[in-house]
Amino acid sequence: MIRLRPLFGLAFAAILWEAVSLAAATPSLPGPGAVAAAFPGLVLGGTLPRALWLTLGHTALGLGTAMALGLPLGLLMGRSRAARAFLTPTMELLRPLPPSALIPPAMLLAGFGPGLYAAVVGFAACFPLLLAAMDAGRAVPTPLVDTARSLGAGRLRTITRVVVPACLPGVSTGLRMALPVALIVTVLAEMVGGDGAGRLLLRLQRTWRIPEMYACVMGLGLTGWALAAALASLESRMIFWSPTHRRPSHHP
Amino acid sequence: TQPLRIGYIPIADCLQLYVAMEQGFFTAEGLEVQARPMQGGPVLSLAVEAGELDLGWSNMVSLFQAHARGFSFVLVAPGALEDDGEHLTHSLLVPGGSPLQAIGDLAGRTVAVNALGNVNDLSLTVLLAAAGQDPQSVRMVEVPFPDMEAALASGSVDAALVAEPFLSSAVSHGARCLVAAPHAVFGREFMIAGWFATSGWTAANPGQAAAFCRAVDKASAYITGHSQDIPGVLARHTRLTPDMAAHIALPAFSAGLDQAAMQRTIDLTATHGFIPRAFPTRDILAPGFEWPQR
Amino acid sequence: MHLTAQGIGMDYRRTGTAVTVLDNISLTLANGEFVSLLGPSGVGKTTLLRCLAGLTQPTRGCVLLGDRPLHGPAPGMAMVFQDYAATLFPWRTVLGNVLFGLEASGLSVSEGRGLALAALADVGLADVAAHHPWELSGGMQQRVAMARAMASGARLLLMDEPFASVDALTRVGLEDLLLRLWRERACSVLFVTHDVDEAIYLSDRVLVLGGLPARISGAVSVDLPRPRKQLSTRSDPAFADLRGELFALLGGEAAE
Amino acid sequence: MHLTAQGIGMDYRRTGTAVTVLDNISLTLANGEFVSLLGPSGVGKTTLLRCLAGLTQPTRGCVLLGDRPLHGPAPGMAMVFQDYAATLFPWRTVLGNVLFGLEASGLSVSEGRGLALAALADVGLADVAAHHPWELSGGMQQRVAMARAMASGARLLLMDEPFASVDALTRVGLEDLLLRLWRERACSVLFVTHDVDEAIYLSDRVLVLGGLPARISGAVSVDLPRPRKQLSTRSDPAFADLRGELFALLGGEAAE
Amino acid sequence: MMRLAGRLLPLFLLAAWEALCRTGVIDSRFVPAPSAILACLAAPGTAGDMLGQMGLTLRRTLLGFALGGAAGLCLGLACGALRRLDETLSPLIELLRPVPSVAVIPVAILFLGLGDALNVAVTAFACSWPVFVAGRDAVRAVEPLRLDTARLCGLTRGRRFLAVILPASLPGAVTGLRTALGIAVAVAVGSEMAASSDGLGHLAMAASFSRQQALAFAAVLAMGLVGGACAFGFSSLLRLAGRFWPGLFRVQTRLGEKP
Ligand SMILES: Nc1ncnc2c1ncn2[C@@H]1O[C@H](COP(=O)(O)OP(=O)(O)OP(=O)(O)O)[C@@H](O)[C@H]1O
Ligand SMILES: Nc1ncnc2c1ncn2[C@@H]1O[C@H](COP(=O)(O)OP(=O)(O)OP(=O)(O)O)[C@@H](O)[C@H]1O
Ligand SMILES: [Mg+2]
Ligand SMILES: [Mg+2]
Repeated sequence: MIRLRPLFGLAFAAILWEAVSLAAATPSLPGPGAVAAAFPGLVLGGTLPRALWLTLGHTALGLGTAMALGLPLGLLMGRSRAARAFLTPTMELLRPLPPSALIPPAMLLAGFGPGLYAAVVGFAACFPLLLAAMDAGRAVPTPLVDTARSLGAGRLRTITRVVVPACLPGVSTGLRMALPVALIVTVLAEMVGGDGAGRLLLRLQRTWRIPEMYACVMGLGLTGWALAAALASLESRMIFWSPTHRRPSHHP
Repeated sequence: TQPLRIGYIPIADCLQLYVAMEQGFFTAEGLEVQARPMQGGPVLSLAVEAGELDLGWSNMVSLFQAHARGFSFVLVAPGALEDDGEHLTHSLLVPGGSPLQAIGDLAGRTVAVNALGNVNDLSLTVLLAAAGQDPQSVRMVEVPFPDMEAALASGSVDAALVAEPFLSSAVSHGARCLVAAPHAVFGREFMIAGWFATSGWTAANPGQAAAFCRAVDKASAYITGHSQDIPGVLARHTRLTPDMAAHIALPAFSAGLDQAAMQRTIDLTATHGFIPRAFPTRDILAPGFEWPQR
Repeated sequence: MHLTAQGIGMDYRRTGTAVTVLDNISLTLANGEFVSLLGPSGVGKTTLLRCLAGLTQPTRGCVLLGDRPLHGPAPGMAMVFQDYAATLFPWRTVLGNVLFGLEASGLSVSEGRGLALAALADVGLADVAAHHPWELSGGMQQRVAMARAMASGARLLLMDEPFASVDALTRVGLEDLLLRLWRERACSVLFVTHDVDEAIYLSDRVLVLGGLPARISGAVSVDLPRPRKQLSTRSDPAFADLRGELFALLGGEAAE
Repeated sequence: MHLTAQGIGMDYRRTGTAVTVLDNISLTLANGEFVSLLGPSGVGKTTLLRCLAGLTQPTRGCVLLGDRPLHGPAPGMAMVFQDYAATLFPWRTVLGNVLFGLEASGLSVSEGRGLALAALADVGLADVAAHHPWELSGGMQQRVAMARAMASGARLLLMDEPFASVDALTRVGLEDLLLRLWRERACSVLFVTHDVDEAIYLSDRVLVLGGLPARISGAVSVDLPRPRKQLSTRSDPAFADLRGELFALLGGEAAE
Repeated sequence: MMRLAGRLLPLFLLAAWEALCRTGVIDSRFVPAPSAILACLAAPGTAGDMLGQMGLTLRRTLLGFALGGAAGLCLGLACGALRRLDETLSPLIELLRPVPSVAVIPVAILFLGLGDALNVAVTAFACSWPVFVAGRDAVRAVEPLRLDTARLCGLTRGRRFLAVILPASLPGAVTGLRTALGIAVAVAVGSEMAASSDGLGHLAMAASFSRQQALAFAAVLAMGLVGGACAFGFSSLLRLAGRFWPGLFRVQTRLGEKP
């Protein structure tokens, strides 16, 4: 009964879409039927799966770069007032730069290889992660750090054994925000980089294969959904202990 | 009455429009014109399809593809012509020190074109096939014309199909022509682009369509006769500086249409899988038009 | 090992100007003694305890552990905080939490486990060693914190309102547990609380902190017999007298 | 207006199976009476109180307010929770919070303000009416919550461990404040607590809740004279006897 | 001390960029030096033109943000408050969320034409999602005791929504709006690059097509300025609102939580 309701929503949207496309009567807005019919051609030949696979790789690369850069920096800024004061102005100046404007210089400096994705996606996804890590770093409960210190833990131990795990929930929130950003910017970069779903999307649009283009868009939507779900499951495994993930207690 | 809304891309290839406006050829035909600069072909074509624009400018291969995919676009007036002589505006370049010597060496390399699936993409595909290479073995990436020289210089791409005005600049900075006239695969003289509308619009406005065509033809004739005025026109309508405008190579413009050459291009488009199957040239010409043979 | 504070003073910088929170506080915690520190909220009890634990450097004066001045947390001392939920590491099991205090000490893994399990057994939590702290009730969590402090081999326990957040019935049990551990392990305890009854019930001596900046405004010796019993000790007339005396020292506003 | 519970039972669904938390509980709160409900953590005190307040519908049995069965929160009843921080609205001033209880009553604005200010004056907070709750200490916040309950004209106050989270010294003051308000306004109070001493000090009658599912396992009348005084009442020998009796009823584990 | 150093860091980075260009490590034909960018702005009329384009982009950004933010917020609050609506819509929304805005442009052209409406709609589409999610989660996280309190005070369902849920979810919604504002600038510029005849996005494209790299970079910097101005304006507005209604953006707390 409850399971039916989501389907109901999707069905309603599909009917609305079909009605609008019938009313518009133009090849530039195919209905859901035409788009669904375009799916097998894209999927069976392996075109769409291959493109999405590449896109996944690029997203992972960009997200990895963003994490490698943003998390330590964010943690540092969260834990050290001096680092925060030092780096905040530069960060605030860089943050509003639109990632798409970064593509041409990145293309020049990094070429069309993985470097392009690392640079552009990494830049775009870096800020949500950095900010989340910074907030998480600032919010590490003082008693936790004090306890570690009073139990004889040195600086390094306190950071690796206490601060880092305590930041994980906040960081994972940041990761959840960064994921759709990374995916969208990856697609943008792929339109230039000539790989993956971005290029497929562009090519389909350029060659006027509009139903296939929308099928590709829907494939991207499904990918984003699957990624979010995968992240959620990973999260519930990694930070099972955070208040939002705790299983009901087995003890009084 | 509403003015005629014409979409164009502010580059040298749309020269006919600038001249026709400046010389009053549209007014003389009783047309009131509202020209709208657009960023790129796809958006322009979508706007024509949506009825936002009455007429638009497009490269021919894209037009063929749109037609083949169910868009009812028809050609209303001829546009820029390229030949491998004086009016050579596109070349395939490699960096000065590149080891590449012939088109066949491109297998496995990265090549920049300005847009996927358009006339430049097709010409490279045809060239590669002719050289016995699988076109799929070359990685075509979409790089805007202005960034191509930098992409070549930085080694981001191994070759680039560059157009004017960037062509002259790149060559003067040391780039070398791998294929001087890639468009020659379509014939010695080749119509790169043209002016189009939806068949619905031409059927409803046959008089305006014909008048537009006449004005464009007059402009073509004017361009051929007044080459000294052209740099000034370009500087006023594009973002080219007068100096640059004076030095670039320009395509040719003329009235009429070589229907046999166009059919050959359509067939090539189909042969290389850019459209599912070929169609007769007549299908893409606005009905009721007398197209003089070139 | 006795702990001595000599003329401790502490200033905090608040919106630019320095506020003196503690002024010239001297106290001694003798070996095996149980001393309570009583004072209203915000008077500076936590600040003082943090200075004594070496977590904060006092602005003036010094803290001696034995004869050595204290700079930073020292082995042999452990602190238990009020906010037990915030001091247990939620990503570690109960055993892992207790082991944390031993990991820095360079013991072998099996030795460490042995000590930790013994400490857990001492507080009656041997069978939840594999659980996570948040699966336990508040009272059990506070017992984990106590076991951790004990397992680290501390001879000197600083406790900052450890039982303020557990319910009154559980608190009764924890108080008795603490007294038992203190007796068995022969350690010294400095116990911060708001609760007059609790301070009397537990301590050998109650110090009252008051004023701004805070000073030690009174000290009361508790001569009630040990071992103490919840019902009989609290209904001892001497208990009522001590309660009256401490209420008066606290300013009397709450008293009659 | 008296409140009656008749054979209340409550089941919670936990991982599929129903767990009976309350079973066949009957009680009456007479007009003007002060009754405490004492029980260990997790026994079901909050559940019972929510049923009595009309916030939760019991699975079995019924609640009567006067002679009418209760379906949903009723005017004339108010509830005060332990977690004062979560029940005050941080975006409203103290006055706005107190006015919140009057919003549904259809009073004019000036009448409402008058009532609210009177209630605030009653709890001694007239001069922080324009502040925000988060600018106040915990004890003051709980007093705001009490003023809100009082201002709404409630004749029947349900309080769920209202003083468990304030420090012990503040609690003493709040207890006396509550007794004063109760006497002046002649309302009835049902007071949930863990604290045996607090229950005795405040109440006319103490009900003990125990077992799983919870039932009323005992009721003790408190015949200590009123008005009560913190020091003298608590050192009354009758107080110690009551304490012993209640500890025994609670299961004795905590007692000697 | 660090604060000052922090303010100087961007200048230092600019100087490094300039030096790299001067020494030829970076080919200044493709990536112009900061000084060249400044010089290009100093050309007569350019700075004024740039300001005009910034204004256009800013207007589209703000309009798109306002529309998308309002739509996302309403839908998010509704989905947070009404479980059934949420269950009905959530799969659809999860599918739409990762759709890149380039895929929206064709549909937008079809229904909205080529005017500002196109840029505004694409911007609104992209920035409605973070607000939606933040609004929905904020409503879900409203402290149940607060709702109980309102019920005890006799408030009806509708009044509870207005008097408790709405203000309580404000801080969460504001966080979503802040994220959306950043996205709005990027998407507005992107849509101008694809389909517009003015604005900073168009300027950047047009400038690079006419081989005016310095102007193109100046346009990109102007985008950064517009984004920074938006973020700054938003924070100032919040601060101002916070001064008029202290506690409005106070994150709700439970006992023992630090605000
Ligand atoms: N880091 C700090 N910076 C500035 N002022 C502080 C700081 N820590 C504490 N204070 C101030 O010092 C005073 C004493 O604080 P402290 O926490 O020691 O009191 P306390 O007696 O432990 O109170 P409580 O019983 O509520 O725990 C308070 O007025 C507090 O506001
Ligand atoms: N919504 C619920 N769903 C399932 N079980 C619940 C729910 N609320 C309470 N319980 C369970 O019902 C029992 C009684 O809970 P309740 O909160 O009434 O106890 P309590 O006596 O108020 O405890 P405390 O003194 O800790 O406040 C507990 O075992 C609790 O786990
Ligand atoms: Mg303290
Ligand atoms: Mg309860």
